[in-house]
Amino acid sequence: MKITYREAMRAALREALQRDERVFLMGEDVGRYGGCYAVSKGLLDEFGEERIRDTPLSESAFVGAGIGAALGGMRPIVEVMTVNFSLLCLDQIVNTAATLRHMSGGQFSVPVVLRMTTGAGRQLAAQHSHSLECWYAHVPGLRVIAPATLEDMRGMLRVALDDPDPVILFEHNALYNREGELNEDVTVAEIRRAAVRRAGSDISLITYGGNLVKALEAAEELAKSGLDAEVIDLRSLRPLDDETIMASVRKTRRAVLIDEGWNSGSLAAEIGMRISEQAFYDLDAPLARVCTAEVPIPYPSHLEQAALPQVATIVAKAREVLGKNV
Amino acid sequence: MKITYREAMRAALREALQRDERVFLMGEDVGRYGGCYAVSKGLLDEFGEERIRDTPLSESAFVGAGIGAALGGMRPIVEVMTVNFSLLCLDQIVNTAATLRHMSGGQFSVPVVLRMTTGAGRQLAAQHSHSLECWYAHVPGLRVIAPATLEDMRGMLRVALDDPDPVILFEHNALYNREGELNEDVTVAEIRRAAVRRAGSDISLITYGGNLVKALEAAEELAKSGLDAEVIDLRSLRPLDDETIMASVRKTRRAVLIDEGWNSGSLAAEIGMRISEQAFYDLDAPLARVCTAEVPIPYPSHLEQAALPQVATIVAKAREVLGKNV
Amino acid sequence: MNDKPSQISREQGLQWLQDMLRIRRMEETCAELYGEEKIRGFLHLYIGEEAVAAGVIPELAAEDAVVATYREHGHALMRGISMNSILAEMYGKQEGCSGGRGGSMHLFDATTRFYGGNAIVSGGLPLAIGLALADKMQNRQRVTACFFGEGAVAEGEFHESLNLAALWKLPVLFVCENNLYAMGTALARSESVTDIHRKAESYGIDSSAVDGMDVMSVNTAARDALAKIRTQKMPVFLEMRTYRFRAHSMFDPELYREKAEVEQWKQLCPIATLSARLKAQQMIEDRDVAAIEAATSQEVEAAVAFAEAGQWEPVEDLMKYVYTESP
Amino acid sequence: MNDKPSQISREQGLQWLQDMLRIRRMEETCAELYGEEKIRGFLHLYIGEEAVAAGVIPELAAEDAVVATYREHGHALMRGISMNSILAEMYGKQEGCSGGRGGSMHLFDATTRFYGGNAIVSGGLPLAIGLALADKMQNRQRVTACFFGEGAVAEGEFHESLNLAALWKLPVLFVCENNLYAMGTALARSESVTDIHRKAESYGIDSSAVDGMDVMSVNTAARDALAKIRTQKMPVFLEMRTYRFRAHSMFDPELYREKAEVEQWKQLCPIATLSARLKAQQMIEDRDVAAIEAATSQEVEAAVAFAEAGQWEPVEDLMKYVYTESP
Ligand SMILES: Cc1ncc(C[n+]2csc(CCOP(=O)(O)OP(=O)(O)O)c2C)c(N)n1
Ligand SMILES: Cc1ncc(C[n+]2csc(CCOP(=O)(O)OP(=O)(O)O)c2C)c(N)n1
Ligand SMILES: [Mg+2]
Ligand SMILES: [Mg+2]
Repeated sequence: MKITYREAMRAALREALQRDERVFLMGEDVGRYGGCYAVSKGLLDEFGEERIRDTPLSESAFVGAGIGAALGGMRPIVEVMTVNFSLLCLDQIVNTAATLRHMSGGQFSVPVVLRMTTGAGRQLAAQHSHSLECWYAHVPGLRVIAPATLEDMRGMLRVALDDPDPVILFEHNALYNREGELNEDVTVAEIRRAAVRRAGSDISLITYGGNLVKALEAAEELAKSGLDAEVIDLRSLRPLDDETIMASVRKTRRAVLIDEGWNSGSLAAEIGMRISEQAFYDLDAPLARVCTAEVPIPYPSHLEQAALPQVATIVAKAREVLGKNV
Repeated sequence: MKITYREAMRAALREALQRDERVFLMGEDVGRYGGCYAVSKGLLDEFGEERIRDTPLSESAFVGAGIGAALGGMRPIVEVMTVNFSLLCLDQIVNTAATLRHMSGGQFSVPVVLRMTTGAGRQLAAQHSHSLECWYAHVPGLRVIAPATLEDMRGMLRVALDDPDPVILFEHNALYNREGELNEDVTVAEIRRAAVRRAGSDISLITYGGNLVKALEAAEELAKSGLDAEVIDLRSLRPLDDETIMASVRKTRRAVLIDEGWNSGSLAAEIGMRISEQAFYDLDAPLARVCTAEVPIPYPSHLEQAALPQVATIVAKAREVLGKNV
Repeated sequence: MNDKPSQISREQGLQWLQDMLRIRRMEETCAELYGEEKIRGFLHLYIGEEAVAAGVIPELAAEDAVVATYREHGHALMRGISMNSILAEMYGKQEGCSGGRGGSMHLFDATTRFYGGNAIVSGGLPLAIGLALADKMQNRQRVTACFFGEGAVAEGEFHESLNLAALWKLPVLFVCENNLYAMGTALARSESVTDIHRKAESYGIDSSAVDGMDVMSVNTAARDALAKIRTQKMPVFLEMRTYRFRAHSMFDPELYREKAEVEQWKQLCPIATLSARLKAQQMIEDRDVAAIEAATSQEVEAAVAFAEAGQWEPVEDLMKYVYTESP
Repeated sequence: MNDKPSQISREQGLQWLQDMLRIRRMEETCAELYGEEKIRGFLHLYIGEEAVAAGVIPELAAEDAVVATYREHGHALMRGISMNSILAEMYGKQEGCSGGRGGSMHLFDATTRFYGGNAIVSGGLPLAIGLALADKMQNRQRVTACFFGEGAVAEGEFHESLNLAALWKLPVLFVCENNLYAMGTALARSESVTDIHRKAESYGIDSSAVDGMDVMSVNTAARDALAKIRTQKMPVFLEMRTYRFRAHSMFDPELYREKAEVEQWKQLCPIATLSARLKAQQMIEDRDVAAIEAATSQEVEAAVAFAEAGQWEPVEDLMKYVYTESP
């Protein structure tokens, strides 16, 4: 069946609301407006105001309320419209959701799911184009996942809701309009393992979320010149699946890490450090990364695109690492 | 002259307030209380309420007010009592302070200095023991510095105030009570270069702030078994001084990165990635890091200390990297 | 709400008509340009709310400051930023008032002290507090006017900022543009007490509600407020009751409000009502309006031409404007 | 402030005396133990404010919930958490109510629905909103009592949370412990309007100020408030006017207030005034108080012994309690 990523997430939300009365969706404009990205469109009519709950612009309070509701026996899905606005509720996420279980000596778990769109590329300029997954992936007590395929967009939410701890689900805004064949046979059973999206022997391209598409295109591009790239989709950003990453690098002996975060302190850096720690002797060449230039995202398309990871830059980096520079 | 780090920072604040009328200190309890860590004690009597400005518990508003006051021609020093509470004002720092110059096409600079204490070790438990320097070091538009020596604690503030852009100054809470000889001859002329605090030839121990002390002790420890460690104090966390880092690693061919942040996504990871990118062929052994265990900081001392970087763990890691395991 | 002022001069009347029409026509053209993909990203139109910016901003002195939101085209124009540089900015051209880096949501101008252009709801309020604090500490008589929507009232920063302004007696003019909706969320669904100016009173701030569809009422309220701020050295809060005729942004299907409600409010169009009143009072004639329309469409055309002719910043300059001195 | 209630029974009087004395004596011992470095980190004493916890918490039903701050020893004790496990927690021992992981600022207890123990000022309010929301959505009749200091009123989260509670009609009892200082910052230096319960009214929340030094007034106000919440399905806000006799924490040199002011307030000691009143009314005699003191000091001694005898969690368990299932 051909559907968009938006429809896949909507179907996941509908299923979650149908199968468990404790589940509800809360956030800015998720109801009457239909969701800032139209993801929850139609759900209000189907499930009503209580379970499709529009909130005031009070990120800290409604995210904290989601945490409290989870403690109170509900299974809240809290939508923080975009990761950009999550800067207003980080205290609740880091100091309450992530710490409560530990501070209470294991007495309280916080089964809340926080959904946020992330990423740039739509000319929304400096305040609306952040990719801060790496920040969240730094915090013990949180799980962080990012769907990159239609099947994960459809299936990850359910597994996240079954998780007894707080889960942050990052949806790249560039994915929603993409359409594809949903493979009904694929059921997402777990969210902690990375996936090999393209097997290859010459170099590992490691990425996640909205940039998987670019990595796969880059791999095809490289194939034209006989370079066989393996593409890894991390899926889980915390915890990271070292096993799958190292297995790939041990095979290809080379890696390029792709991540839409700013270069310094990017998630790519963490992947690279882990490879240096765990697979150093298997490497035949320096590690390389393709991240976002260290500039607040500019509005004009030509500058924004110049700042972001591109298929061409991934290909060039891969060729460089492979010593295949023209 | 023997003074404490606390006195060094107080002297720096006093000097700044004396030499420039536009400078003022603003934050929670900086005035009547004398500062949460007694750093600003006495300044209220000397400079008055207007310039030693106690604020309500409104982190977002008074940090934003500092940014606005900087735009208005002042040179505000805003004290966010601890980095833990900065989670409540990240939006102002990331979406306004760091972006304003860029969004305005270079029309407005934001010469604000934000001081925050950071770090664990005082049994303050999970919500009061964060080290989030790596988060700030990720953001273009910000400068991030961390004094580790008495001279830097005394001298960095002035250079930060002369900087036309926002500067985040991280003070590790474990330093305040330390006493030492202030070398009056050392004048801090710039804040962007790392410093070699101990020259050595066998391995580079790279750290900053509160953990420099531990790294230096570890170096002495290693010296006892004839291992000659070089100790690098980053000083500036953004931008990072690649030149000094690479020069050291090219010489020693081995490195251990020490950082009080949680292991995953730590600043240590960024340093490691840069070394893998820029000095891969100079390395004789895998990189290693000593960071904080991935757990919210527990209250009991034995567990807290077990979670934090220690001299013994640095020594062990260094020996491991040097292939000197007993 | 304070009662309507009685009389104005023909000059004043024509000025307001012209101001509001310039905003209206400029934005109507922006909507078209968005359709042609000349303007990208988010575009938030002020159409229907022109009386607020036109009634308040001309009352500010040159040395005063303005802080606004992503819905700030009208404010920028009223503050004296040229239509040319505003349109060029929306195109993302170098000649734009933010050098093209900001776009529609981030109009800035140092010469008129226009501090943006903030796309974080309520994000501008603390900035206004700081600008006013700097003026107070430097004993300058300047005022900072801070515009924001009623949706911002739910944010913690609104609360923190109002308290600081009142506590520190800062010269801030808070202008809440209450257009009844925050994206698709009606005021009654976001505030337990919808009478917004009452909230300002709970901080001890002089506050009132104003008919934001009537430029004369807006202007009178603004003038009184500014006088109070300058003399009493205290902030003042004005709740402007207005309405957005267009969608929240160009992506908005407007599922959340009735067409009828929109039509009703359109009857209160600030431009139509003012020109009708001026005509009824025999102050102006059709040809006066026609003259303004003509001049305005010329200005808009010229601005579009200017933006079209503008240059793209060279991609080599990508890393500019991050730091004042390169690191 | 609502007027003092007239009569109470001897049993009730003795109960309150005992409750407040248990808090007082336990914390006096905590202060000593801090001096001996048995208790580490931050320690915030409730001494002087006992009437609030003692007057409010016993009125809660077993299924209700409590959210408190880092100054929560008294609340935990009143909620029924054993003095043994509270002291063990302050020692950081496994037998503590949070398994030793939290310490003084993070007392938790699932069985009595005591949700901490939050060291972020105002951080507990959104949590209380969520707990109450869960009850409302599941049609449970439970109430969530949320305690916080007057310093939290300046935080944006206070504003956001009160609005949500009123907007969504949630069963929350907000108890603001106004002890006039936030660390060293006097209320008048942090709020433009110091009459805190008025702020709650600006959200349409039923609100009143109570003499927080008088357990009978506190108790009456709490009982009325809880009845309103349960019947009218609306939040209620109580501003308890009280005072902290000790320093903010053990690090505080108290430069910001006059000794005389502290002494004045000590005259209003909730324990002394209650026992005096009960004696004046011939309800109790010295030996009743003596009996309570004796029992209390026994309980405290036993608790210290329990904490001393407690075990340190093995360091191998460091990574426990981060995730419900290990990642
Ligand atoms: C902190 C934050 N949350 C959410 C958004 C998304 N958003 C953009 S505009 C808007 C509505 C704001 O409404 P209002 O303040 O009334 O201003 P209006 O658009 O009506 O002029 C929202 C929710 C944002 N930009 N910032
Ligand atoms: C968000 C935040 N900012 C600052 C602090 C530091 N701090 C701890 S307690 C306190 C004072 C709080 O006063 P109040 O709310 O009145 O409670 P009280 O201590 O008087 O009971 C401050 C500033 C903190 N813990 N959290
Ligand atoms: Mg609005
Ligand atoms: Mg207090």
